[in-house]
Amino acid sequence: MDYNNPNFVLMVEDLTVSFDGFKAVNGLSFYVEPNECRVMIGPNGAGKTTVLDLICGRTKATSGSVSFKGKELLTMREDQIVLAGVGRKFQTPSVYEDLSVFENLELSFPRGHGVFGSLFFRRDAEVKERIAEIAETIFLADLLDEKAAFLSHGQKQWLEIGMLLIQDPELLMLDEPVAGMSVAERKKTAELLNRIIDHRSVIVIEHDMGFVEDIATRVTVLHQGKTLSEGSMERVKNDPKVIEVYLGH
Amino acid sequence: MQTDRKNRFLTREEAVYFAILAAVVFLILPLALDPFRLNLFGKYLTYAFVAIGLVLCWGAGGILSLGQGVFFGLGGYCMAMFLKLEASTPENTAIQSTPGIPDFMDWNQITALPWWWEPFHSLFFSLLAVVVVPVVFAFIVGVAMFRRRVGGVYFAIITQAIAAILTILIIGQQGFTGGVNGITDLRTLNGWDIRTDEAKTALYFVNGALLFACLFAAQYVRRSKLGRLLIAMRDQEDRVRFSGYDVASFKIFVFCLGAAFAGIGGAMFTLQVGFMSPTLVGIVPSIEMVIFAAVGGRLSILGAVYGTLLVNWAKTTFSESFPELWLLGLGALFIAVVMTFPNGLAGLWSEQIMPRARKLFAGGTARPAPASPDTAAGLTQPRKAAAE
Amino acid sequence: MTDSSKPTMPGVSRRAVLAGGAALTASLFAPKGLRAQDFPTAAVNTTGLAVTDDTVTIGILHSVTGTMAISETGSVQAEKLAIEQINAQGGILGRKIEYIQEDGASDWPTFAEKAKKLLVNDKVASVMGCWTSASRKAVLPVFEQYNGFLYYPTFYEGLEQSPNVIYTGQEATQQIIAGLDWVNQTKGAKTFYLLGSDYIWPRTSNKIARKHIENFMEGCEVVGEEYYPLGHTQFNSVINKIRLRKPDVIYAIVVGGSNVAFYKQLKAAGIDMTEEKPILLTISVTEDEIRGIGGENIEGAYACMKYFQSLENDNNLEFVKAFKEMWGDDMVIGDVTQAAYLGPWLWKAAVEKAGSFDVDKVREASPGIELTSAPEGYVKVHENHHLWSKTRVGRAKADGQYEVVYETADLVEPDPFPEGYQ
Amino acid sequence: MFAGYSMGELTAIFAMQGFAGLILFSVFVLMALGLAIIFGQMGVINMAHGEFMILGAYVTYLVSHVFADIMPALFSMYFFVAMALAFVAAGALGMFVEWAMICHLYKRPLDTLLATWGLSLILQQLYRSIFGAREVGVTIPDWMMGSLPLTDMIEVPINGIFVMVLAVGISIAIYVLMFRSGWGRQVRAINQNRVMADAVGINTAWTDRMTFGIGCGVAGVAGSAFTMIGSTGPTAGQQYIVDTFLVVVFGGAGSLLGTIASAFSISQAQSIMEFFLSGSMAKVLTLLVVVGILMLRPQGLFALKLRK
Repeated sequence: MDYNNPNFVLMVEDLTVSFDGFKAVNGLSFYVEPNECRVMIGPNGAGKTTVLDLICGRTKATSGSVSFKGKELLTMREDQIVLAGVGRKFQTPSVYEDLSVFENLELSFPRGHGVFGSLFFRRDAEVKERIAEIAETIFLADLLDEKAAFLSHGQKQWLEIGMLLIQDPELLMLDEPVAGMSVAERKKTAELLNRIIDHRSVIVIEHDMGFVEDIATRVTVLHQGKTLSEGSMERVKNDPKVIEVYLGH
Repeated sequence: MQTDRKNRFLTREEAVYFAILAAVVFLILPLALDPFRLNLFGKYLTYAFVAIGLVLCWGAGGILSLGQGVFFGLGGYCMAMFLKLEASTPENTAIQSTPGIPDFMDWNQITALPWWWEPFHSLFFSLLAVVVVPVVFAFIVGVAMFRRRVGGVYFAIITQAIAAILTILIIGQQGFTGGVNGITDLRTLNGWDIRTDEAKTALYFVNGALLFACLFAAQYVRRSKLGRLLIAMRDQEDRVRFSGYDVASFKIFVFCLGAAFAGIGGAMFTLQVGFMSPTLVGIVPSIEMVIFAAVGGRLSILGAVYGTLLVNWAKTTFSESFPELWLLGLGALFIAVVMTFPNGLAGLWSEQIMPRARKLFAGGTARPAPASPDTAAGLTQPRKAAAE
Repeated sequence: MTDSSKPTMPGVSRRAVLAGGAALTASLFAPKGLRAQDFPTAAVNTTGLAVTDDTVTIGILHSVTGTMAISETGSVQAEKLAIEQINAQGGILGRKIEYIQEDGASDWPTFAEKAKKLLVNDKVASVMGCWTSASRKAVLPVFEQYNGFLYYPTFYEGLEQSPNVIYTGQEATQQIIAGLDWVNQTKGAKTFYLLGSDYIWPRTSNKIARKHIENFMEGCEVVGEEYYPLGHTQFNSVINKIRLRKPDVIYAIVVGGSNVAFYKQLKAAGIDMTEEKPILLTISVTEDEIRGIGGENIEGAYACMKYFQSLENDNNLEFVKAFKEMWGDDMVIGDVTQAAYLGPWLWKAAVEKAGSFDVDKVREASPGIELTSAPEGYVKVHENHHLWSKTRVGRAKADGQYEVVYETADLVEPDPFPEGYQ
Repeated sequence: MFAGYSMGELTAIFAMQGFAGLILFSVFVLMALGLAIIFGQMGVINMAHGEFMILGAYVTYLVSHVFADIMPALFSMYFFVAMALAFVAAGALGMFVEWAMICHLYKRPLDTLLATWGLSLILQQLYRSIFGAREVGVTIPDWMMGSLPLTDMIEVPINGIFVMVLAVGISIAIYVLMFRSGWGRQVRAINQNRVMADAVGINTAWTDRMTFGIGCGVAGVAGSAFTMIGSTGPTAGQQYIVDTFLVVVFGGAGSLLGTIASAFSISQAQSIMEFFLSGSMAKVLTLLVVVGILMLRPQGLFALKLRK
């Protein structure tokens, strides 16, 4: 990898966070290129989710730097980070259960994000068309008026992915997108993810190795808050350090 | 597929409900009640302003403020200051050592009007202040709290403490505020005697009109994307944040809006009752106002109005007949509402009464109404059957 | 006119008749046996008040619930006693008094609301009511607007004189000046520490006290003045400040629950009031309050007011007996309770003098009304609607009663707008 | 302000003022401990906390009468019996309330606030109906009133010492109960993960009931002790609510140590300001500072930084 490449979408450097002395992420650095699909793997407690939390501002870093297209994210609020073009999907599906699928998508539509913008937001043709288009993509076109509370687990995951898509982020972060899905749903999701990771950079946390091999451009293995190994799937799989962590004890 | 997804200001059902309330406020009550009782209901309706604000903040936004009395009081005091200055002409106050200042200042050896009272000689300024002062105060509190992500229980307790602080302050600074007595003996508004029955009736209608203005404003907010965001925030605050919204600014907005409503209510209270006192600022009235909203239904703005009317009417009636039992009744009512009907009267209506009524009228063919917590004033859009 | 207008009182309990029989008989303008038919309703009631051929309705407006219920209960009891006694004697102008009681619920808007209800809906001929200044201020505009007539029982700060109110308690100067002079002259006290709950009555009273001490008492000075929020319960800091200043007199106007905390902590801090180092002089603790404080905690303190339950005159002995018969042996009677008791009697005297229930006529008749039968002794209504009354100093005993140690020689003139004290 | 006083006098005054601060601290600790257990460990906001305290005070009042009537010889010792009974009475009422009301509301913390407010209204009216609207005077045994002269000038109120000893004793008892007993482990386990605690066989319903009962019982003991320094009336409990909540929140919910530290800082601030300012202003300033700090540091003084 060319570390001097000025075109990195995301540059994470020396990122550290400590919870009462416990360093969940410890001096981590990695770089994401445009259109790259980066998969993070690692044993439980390796700090994978924490890394995503740090990037999107949910957890405040103790030190280090996260630069997205030249902007320092660590000093920005969550919503500013999102508006800058970073989308995040959580591990457990989080959609607005009291609202309909249509409204869920509408709230993510990238317009009228200020107080008065949303107060005077109009649901015009553009909005409706875009929502219809996304709904088609996420297999929910027929359920637009259904309350999100009535969706199945898999459908909620798709809805959340749809909410991300409508934002059209440049960097998409997905935390275990196929966890808890049935085999059929998993297949459909993989198909969906393959479609949406085109034309943008993606960071995925995933355990399902088959799935990882399918989508990953590059893999980062985290262990105890640090990078254990990084590179193509092939290389990582054969890295003795990785083998030791996963199998050695 | 194309369902009707119009985002109308009022659905047909809601329009009917608004019309019913309008009929109650503008026709039934004025025709059925003598001026004295009408004035009482006018007073109750001033609390409804606060209850509407609470529905927005608490029901929709999940922000429970136990200090709404502060804003009610600020609005009321702004109005009272104007009226007091008008009542304190040098002729009226000739027996004072310093004529021309409010009587309570004179009793406290204050010999000149404090500078911050001066602008309240102007009616325009005072009317502006009725809204602006509570809003500014709410803004400061809101920025301090919501930017720091203080929420839920903590917010409730801190607002309660603020109510306590303000009460002690008003009582302690009696030379400037009238102390525990409040600002009393208010007489005229720009020369118009507000104490006559005719004036009180007129004020009742003004009050009603303002209430509807606030109701419509609240309805607009709920219908807007901002309204849906509030619900979204109440349930999934983090998700909203990661959809690119600055959650704090929305909370601040709705808190300020609630404060503005409360301020208007307070000013109308002063006009209709003829005085303002710190007992309306403190913890107890603030919590009572939450009771009104809870009984009416914390999700329904119209329910809040009915709840306010009902609880106050019951309070007056009960305390006339069985003063000892009143507190027991109020306490029991409150527990019952929280335990069994968390959505209050409005919930009872839309969950219990309406579905049954529909069934009755439509025979067995009617589709059971969705268990939406509120159709009475549509927190969520009434769901249409999904096409196909 | 009907039979029931005769002075035999149907519906009055035996107890009440007994009480009435034992009660005061003589009021100058209350000859016995006035008969209703001598006073046709149309003549005695020209303004549409709630007066029938055999009844007249008045209002009682106090807090039965809320924080003030503690204080106002005694007033309600005294007023009901007076009403029963008057009825047992044949009522007013041959008419039995009926009352409508409303609860102000310790809430000033409620007071205003209920006052309006009593005047507008119930058309009561007069109202016995209110306790705190705030409640009186809240109802005052209502009484003035609808021309009602209020008998207000509490000692208060003065600075008020409404044509629609008779103040049966003392205004501040009556209560304060005599006591200060007494403690200065008989105890040689020179330095004073003023202390109060934070609201208008203690503040205004202390202001008058300070002016009197500084301007009218030679060589005397105020060494501290301090206010605590209503309901405050921690007084150790102020007790330390008092130790630091070493005043001759602690002048305390603490009210409500704070009272209890204040005296208990004072005693616990080793300030023994029986030793008079310093002297404690209060104008806010009646026998009622001592019940909450506990006599042993306030023993030795001096209170300055116009009435103590222990007054030994025939009027008072009868009054105390009747009160206990009606409300129970464990009742105590404080200054305000007695003042509340005067209300119905003063009104009766004024109505009978005027020969009418009309508020305007009663008002006109009121100044100059005398009661020789008052438990506190002789009182007289001043032009300014307050009462001429004697001021007394009592010393608290462990049993919760006061021992009267001083009494002004003459009636003290009420002066609600005192010159030189503003 | 201090001109004309000897060094000795000033020292004495400051010593006593320091002691006054400690008494206030103990009062705050007693008020807040029960609430800290209920709010901190269970997340329930008990607005009727003050009324539970007053229940303890009324129990003390009743016990004092029973002793005075039946066994006057033992009167000087009745206070200990009264405190024990106050604990039992308030605890039993607390458990009943938990069973009837609170346990249905665990998922709605703000609603417990509203429901317990309703409860407080009911309790106030019951007290008023049973004991009358007036304050009752609780006779305190003579040995507990009065003061202990330490030097010529320094006198220490005995009831203050009693309150301090009680505060320390109850704090230790609660510490042992919460952090050194199996039961305390269960309570903390439930606080951290209710579902999991249930799954590993902790009887969560019963533990909740006990926790609530103990919290209320401690409030009852506090109320009993406060008969020495405050008033006992139907509405006296309301005076305590704001202060109590602020102490607990300021300390950081869930942390007993935090509650104690916050009681200490608030009481010292208030007591020092009371000495130099008027009482009302001292109160306003203390509350303002506390609210201000809470706005800057909403999690309170002591709260764990957790990995979300």
